[in-house]
Amino acid sequence: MPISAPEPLLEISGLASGYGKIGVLRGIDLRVGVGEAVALLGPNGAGKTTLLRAVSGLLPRTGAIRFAGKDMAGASPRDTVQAGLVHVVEGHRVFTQLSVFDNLLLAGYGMTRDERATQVEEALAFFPDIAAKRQDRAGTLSGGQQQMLAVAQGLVRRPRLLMLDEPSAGLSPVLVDRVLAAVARLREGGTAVLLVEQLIEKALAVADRVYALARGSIVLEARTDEADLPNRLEHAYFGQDVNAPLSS
Amino acid sequence: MSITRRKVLAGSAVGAASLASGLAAPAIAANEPIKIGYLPALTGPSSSTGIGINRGTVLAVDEINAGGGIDGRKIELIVRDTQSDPTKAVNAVAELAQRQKVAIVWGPLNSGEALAATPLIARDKVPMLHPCWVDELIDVKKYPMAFRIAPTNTQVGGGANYYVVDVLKLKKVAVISDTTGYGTASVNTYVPMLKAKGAEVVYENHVDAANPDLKPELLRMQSAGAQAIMPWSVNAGFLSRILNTRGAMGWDVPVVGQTTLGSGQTKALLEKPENWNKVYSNNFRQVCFADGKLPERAQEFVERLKKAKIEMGDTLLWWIALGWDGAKMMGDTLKAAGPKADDIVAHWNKTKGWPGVYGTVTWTPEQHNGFPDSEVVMCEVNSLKDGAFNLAPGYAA
Amino acid sequence: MTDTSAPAQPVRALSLARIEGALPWIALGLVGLLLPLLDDSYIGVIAQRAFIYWILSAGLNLVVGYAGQIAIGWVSMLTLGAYTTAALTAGTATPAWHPYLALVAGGAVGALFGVIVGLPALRLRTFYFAMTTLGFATIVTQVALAWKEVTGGGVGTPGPVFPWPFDPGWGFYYFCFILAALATWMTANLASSRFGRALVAIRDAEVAAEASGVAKPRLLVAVFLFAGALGGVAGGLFASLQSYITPDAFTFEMSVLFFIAILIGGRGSILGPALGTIVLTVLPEFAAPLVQWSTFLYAALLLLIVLIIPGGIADLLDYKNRRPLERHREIVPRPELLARVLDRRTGGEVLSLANVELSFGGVRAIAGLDLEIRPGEVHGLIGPNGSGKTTTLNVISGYYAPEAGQVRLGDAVLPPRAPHLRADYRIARTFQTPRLIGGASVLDNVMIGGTIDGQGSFAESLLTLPRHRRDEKRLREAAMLALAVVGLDQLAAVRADRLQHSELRFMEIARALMLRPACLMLDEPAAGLSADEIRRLGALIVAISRQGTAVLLVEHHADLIFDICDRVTVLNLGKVLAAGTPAEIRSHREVVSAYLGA
Amino acid sequence: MFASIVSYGLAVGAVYALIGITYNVMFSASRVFSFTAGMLGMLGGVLGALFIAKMGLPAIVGLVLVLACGAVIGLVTELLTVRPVLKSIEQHLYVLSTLAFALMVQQLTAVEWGTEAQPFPRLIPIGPGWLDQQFWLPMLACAVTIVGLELLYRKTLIGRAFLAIAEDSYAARALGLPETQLRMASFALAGVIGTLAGFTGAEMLLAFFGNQSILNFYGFVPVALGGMGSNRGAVVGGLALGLFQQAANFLVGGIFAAVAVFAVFIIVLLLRPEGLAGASTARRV
Repeated sequence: MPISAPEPLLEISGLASGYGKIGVLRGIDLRVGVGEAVALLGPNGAGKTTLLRAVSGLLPRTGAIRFAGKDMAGASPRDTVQAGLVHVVEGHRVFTQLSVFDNLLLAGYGMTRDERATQVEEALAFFPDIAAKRQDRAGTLSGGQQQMLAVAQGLVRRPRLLMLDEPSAGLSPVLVDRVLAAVARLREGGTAVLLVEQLIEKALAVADRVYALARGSIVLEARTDEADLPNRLEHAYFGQDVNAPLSS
Repeated sequence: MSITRRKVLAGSAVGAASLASGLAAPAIAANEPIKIGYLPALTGPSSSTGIGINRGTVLAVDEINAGGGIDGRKIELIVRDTQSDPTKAVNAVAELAQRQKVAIVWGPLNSGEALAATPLIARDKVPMLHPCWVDELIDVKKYPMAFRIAPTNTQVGGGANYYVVDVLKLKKVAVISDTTGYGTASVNTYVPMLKAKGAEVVYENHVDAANPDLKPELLRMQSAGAQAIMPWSVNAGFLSRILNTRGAMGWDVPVVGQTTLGSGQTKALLEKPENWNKVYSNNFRQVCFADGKLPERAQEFVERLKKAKIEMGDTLLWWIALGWDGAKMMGDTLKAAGPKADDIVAHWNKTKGWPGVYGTVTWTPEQHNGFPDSEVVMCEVNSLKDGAFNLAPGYAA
Repeated sequence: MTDTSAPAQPVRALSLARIEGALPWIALGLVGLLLPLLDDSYIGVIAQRAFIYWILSAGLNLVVGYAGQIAIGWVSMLTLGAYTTAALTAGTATPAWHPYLALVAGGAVGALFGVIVGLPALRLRTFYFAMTTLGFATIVTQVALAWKEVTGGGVGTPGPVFPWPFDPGWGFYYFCFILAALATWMTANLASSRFGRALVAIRDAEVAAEASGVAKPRLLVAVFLFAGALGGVAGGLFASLQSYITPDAFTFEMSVLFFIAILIGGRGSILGPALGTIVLTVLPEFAAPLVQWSTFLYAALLLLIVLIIPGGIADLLDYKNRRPLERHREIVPRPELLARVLDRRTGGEVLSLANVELSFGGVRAIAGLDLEIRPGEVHGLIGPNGSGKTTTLNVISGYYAPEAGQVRLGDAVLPPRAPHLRADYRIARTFQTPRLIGGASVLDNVMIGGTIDGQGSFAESLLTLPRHRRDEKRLREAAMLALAVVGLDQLAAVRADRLQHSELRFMEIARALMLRPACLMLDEPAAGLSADEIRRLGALIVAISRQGTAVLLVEHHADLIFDICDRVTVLNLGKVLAAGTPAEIRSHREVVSAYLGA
Repeated sequence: MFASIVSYGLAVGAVYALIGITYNVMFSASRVFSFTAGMLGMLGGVLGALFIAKMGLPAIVGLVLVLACGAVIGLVTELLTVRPVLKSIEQHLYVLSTLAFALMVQQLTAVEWGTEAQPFPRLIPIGPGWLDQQFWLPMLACAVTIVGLELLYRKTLIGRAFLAIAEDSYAARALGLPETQLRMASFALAGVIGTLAGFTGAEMLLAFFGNQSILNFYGFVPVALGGMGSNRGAVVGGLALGLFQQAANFLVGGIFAAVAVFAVFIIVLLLRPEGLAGASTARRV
């Protein structure tokens, strides 16, 4: 770790998780500092989504998770959300039957009425596109708008750390830039971001640091300004370092 | 209740103990209780009849035993609750007849179980006494040991038909039943009888008792010109709906039919008390008020019940009387003829004018239906008092 | 490891287990046979009732316990059989029939209506199906009430009296006993046949069953037919036992009783439900004071079973599967045995996709895909999420019909939307999440894969005719061999849900090998495996392909892909981005950037 | 005659519709079809008669107590029969656990309350005819429930949370919605609606333990026809079923009415398993 690393916000060590009998993650160590943007990269099936789910409590897991100094080992998704660790799940899964506004109100479930009202407006201010459609049913939005709505839902709680799972998936390049620009602005505002992305270059442009995940383990950790990063990533992806010759 | 399985076990334990102590066998037999198999439906659907009859039966057995039993031997009722379930009745018959070796079977009290139980009891050659009305249950060739202590459906329906056609002088009749065995069988039997009497059956149907709305049926009766409704059902909800619908329609037509028309359950389900006016149900002359008085035997019986603190308000007098008669008949028979099956049947075949509270019983070798036609009458249901009714208008006292 | 003979020891253990499994039946049979010596006809009646209920439950057990169809209203079969037998014997509808013939007719009517009631199961969700069976039971009772001329309406009708040799009393007792034994024997035969395994597969792993060539409609119809026939026969006997039947004898409570007996006994067992039926028939006789609470107690028992021991009595009796397994197990595949599993007559054909297109709701999942998977080669299919890999697999497997283009094996065009026909083309596959029958042994799971190679019919299996026995022997040997190939032969008798995840992956491959596949599709077989296991898996896959099988490998482990594939196709946005040898792909800049998301 | 068909048909139909909504409310929160829907309807009548007729409580107190009991029974249903089997929902164990629980309650009622149908007190002494409470009370309850649910879903946050859970429980959980509490609330709400149906329909159907199986089936028919989870479908389906049943009662009479309803039910389901208004679901590979 670089010495200049900011004060840690999320600290994970020895995390393991999976689906039923299928172990997906093993011995994950990962940290995100206060106000830091971290990209989590890796090929398909490496376990990135699983990692986010395990952190937010959507999946059972073992190992240590501390967030803002609190132990989150047995935390439910509700606990993590209330602690300020918000997970925007993959596939812009908004509630299509409800209006845009209602979708955002739900994100503030459990807050006081006034708090909710102000923070929903705040979140909408981030995305003028959808602010104009606040009374429309979320099902009528385009995919990109739905993704923005999903990110906006994540913002309603003014999280200290926002975990975004492939916000660019299925979006046109223009929309991808819009969504990622919002991520950049968030970071400027002091919100830490843990970003799972397929579009490596775009992710690297937003992030301070990067982790690469392959076959359920962290195989690389680096600052985004380090030299030779693309090459090291490629190795991490295609796994030539764990190559063993076969005799057939 | 005086009959539990524990007592049965205790009885056999005593038997075993005395056997072990080497007492002479005849002495044991002389002290052993005489077993009577008893098949009421005490729980489950349509158990109110069983509960009423049970009060009389238990009282009579207790009195017989308190009075020294049958030549020193107690009567022991082996009771098996059939829950109105024929499969339970079939199992129970096998147990009573084969394992308990009962001297007589009293019951089943409901036709549904009796239909299944009767051939089996006959096969096991055990004398059987029952109060079910279905005609087919008595057949001296198929079931030579089965005797009925109550009227048949034909008698019951005949009584109602007589009242409608000959007393009320009405010619256009609507006949309705629920879809149970009892209901459908009744309609099937009574309609031809009505026709034979010269009445015109302008409506005839079976209706699911769960059907909440009977207005279509009554409207049809009305438009067919019915002058009397004859419902055949033991379902109080069904009957009360007929009466309530009749009341709501403001249709002033007499309702003449089954005894349940006058039951407390039916009364409880009436929307207003007036709906019970002009309703005449089957009843039995021996247990009806005539000019405000019960016949002598019944009056005496009521005193007896009061002394024994038997509840009458929530059941019907004739049920308790019937239960009493059944047990009394068996007690008298055992006293006179002993516990051997053939002796019992021979005794019953000679019974003539046996004076029951509920009815006067006469059996012959050719006729095992013992209830006299003349004692099947109709009563005014809204005259219910202490479980008994006034005779319907038109009968000579 | 040069020994190429399949280990025989587990087979011997299995046949020992079969003898052991027969012991409770022998005991029950002896009790049934000797019961008349007590000369207590009360016990006789209760036993007859238990036999009769079991005849119905034995069939229903196949429907509920094996196929997993929640048929709550099966009492309707008893009603139909009882009324048919009674009415024909009494001659209310036709000239009077001989009672034995009428009983056969009762069975036939039961079979017919079993199919009619069962058919909705092919289309309806569980709860809906449960409701339709209930509805049908009500209709039957209503019709029995209404059709007075034949059924006697509410008054009912006398039951048949069977003449010598099975006349009332102990004769009839032995009649019920023999038929119950027969029903047990036939259902046990069926349960241990490929049809029985397929039923359980439909219940627990429907997709895998389809991929193995199980035709669900035909199988379920056969089972409903058989279960209905048993229900009808039980009904005829019931009518005779009752001596007189009325519609009120066939209550919903009775239906629930059959159903609960099976579940208390345990799904997928025969002994368990048989014991359950006996217990539920006999229990009320010992608990007379509790009679009015009996339904309450049954229901409470059911709730307890569901919540605490979903496996039922059978699970409690299954002590063998509670013995601990060895902890550190290693999977050592033996590819050298492959030649004995895969016969070469079936190989040698190319699986090809030509210009296949498919879109979902306006999104093009596959946009003009060409693919050629050659025998003897391992063909890797990679690409980012949403690039269409799984969709491609599902098109080949027949779950989706392509909107344009064709899938061929050799010259034959594969029928779209017919996953259960793929097995006929010797196309086998494994699944991302292993699809297994947890409650069945590993061997049984693997034998599912050979379903289409059975020659014998449903009826032959019921009666264990020679063809059935040959089928079973061949399937068992082939499965043991396939298990030896993947290195799991020592675990053949173990319940599959006790295996580790990695072992399940190899078990799926063994199941796929049972088809002697011309084409084998592996969907992320390395997911969740250790590096060591991945290496062995790689060697096994290569060995399979060298036997002449075309292997399609969808995998995220890039190193495995590049190590063992002869050819790699990279998909992106539903199109082929690149195709070639691993070396070519590895250096293909577009691939790298697509992967890296540049 | 026509008036009789319409008034009774709509009244009975309203009860069926409410039971259908009871199924739906439970289903939306948990993807579970529960056999307890008819049980709640049966209890509404029995408990109402117990509190008001037997114990002599004022009608309004009786109603509140009945609904409170319904809510508690709803909670017990969730805790005892749904939550433990939710993890393995694809095994459909809920069919068995809810059936078992419903049977236990029914049998308890049969033993403690009796197997005879008992009268339900008349609460508002107007009538007879159209103004009779047995006609308009169920319809009123149905209307109140529909309007109430609509207000709940449209105007309150918790109502929207119900909708969210129903649409995508995974996303709702990720958003920090308290799924378990919402599910319990749904079951309590279903308990209230189910007992309300039974309470208002009891003067017509009587306080009778046997109503459970009748309501279970006839309450499910509108759900099957209207599409699961659709309350509007349940109301339309329920009223249509009530009218159809009454018309059949009148036109063909007796037994065949029941057979006709079952036949229509099975035929519609076979032709359109997803219901007349529902959409088909995706496949599972």
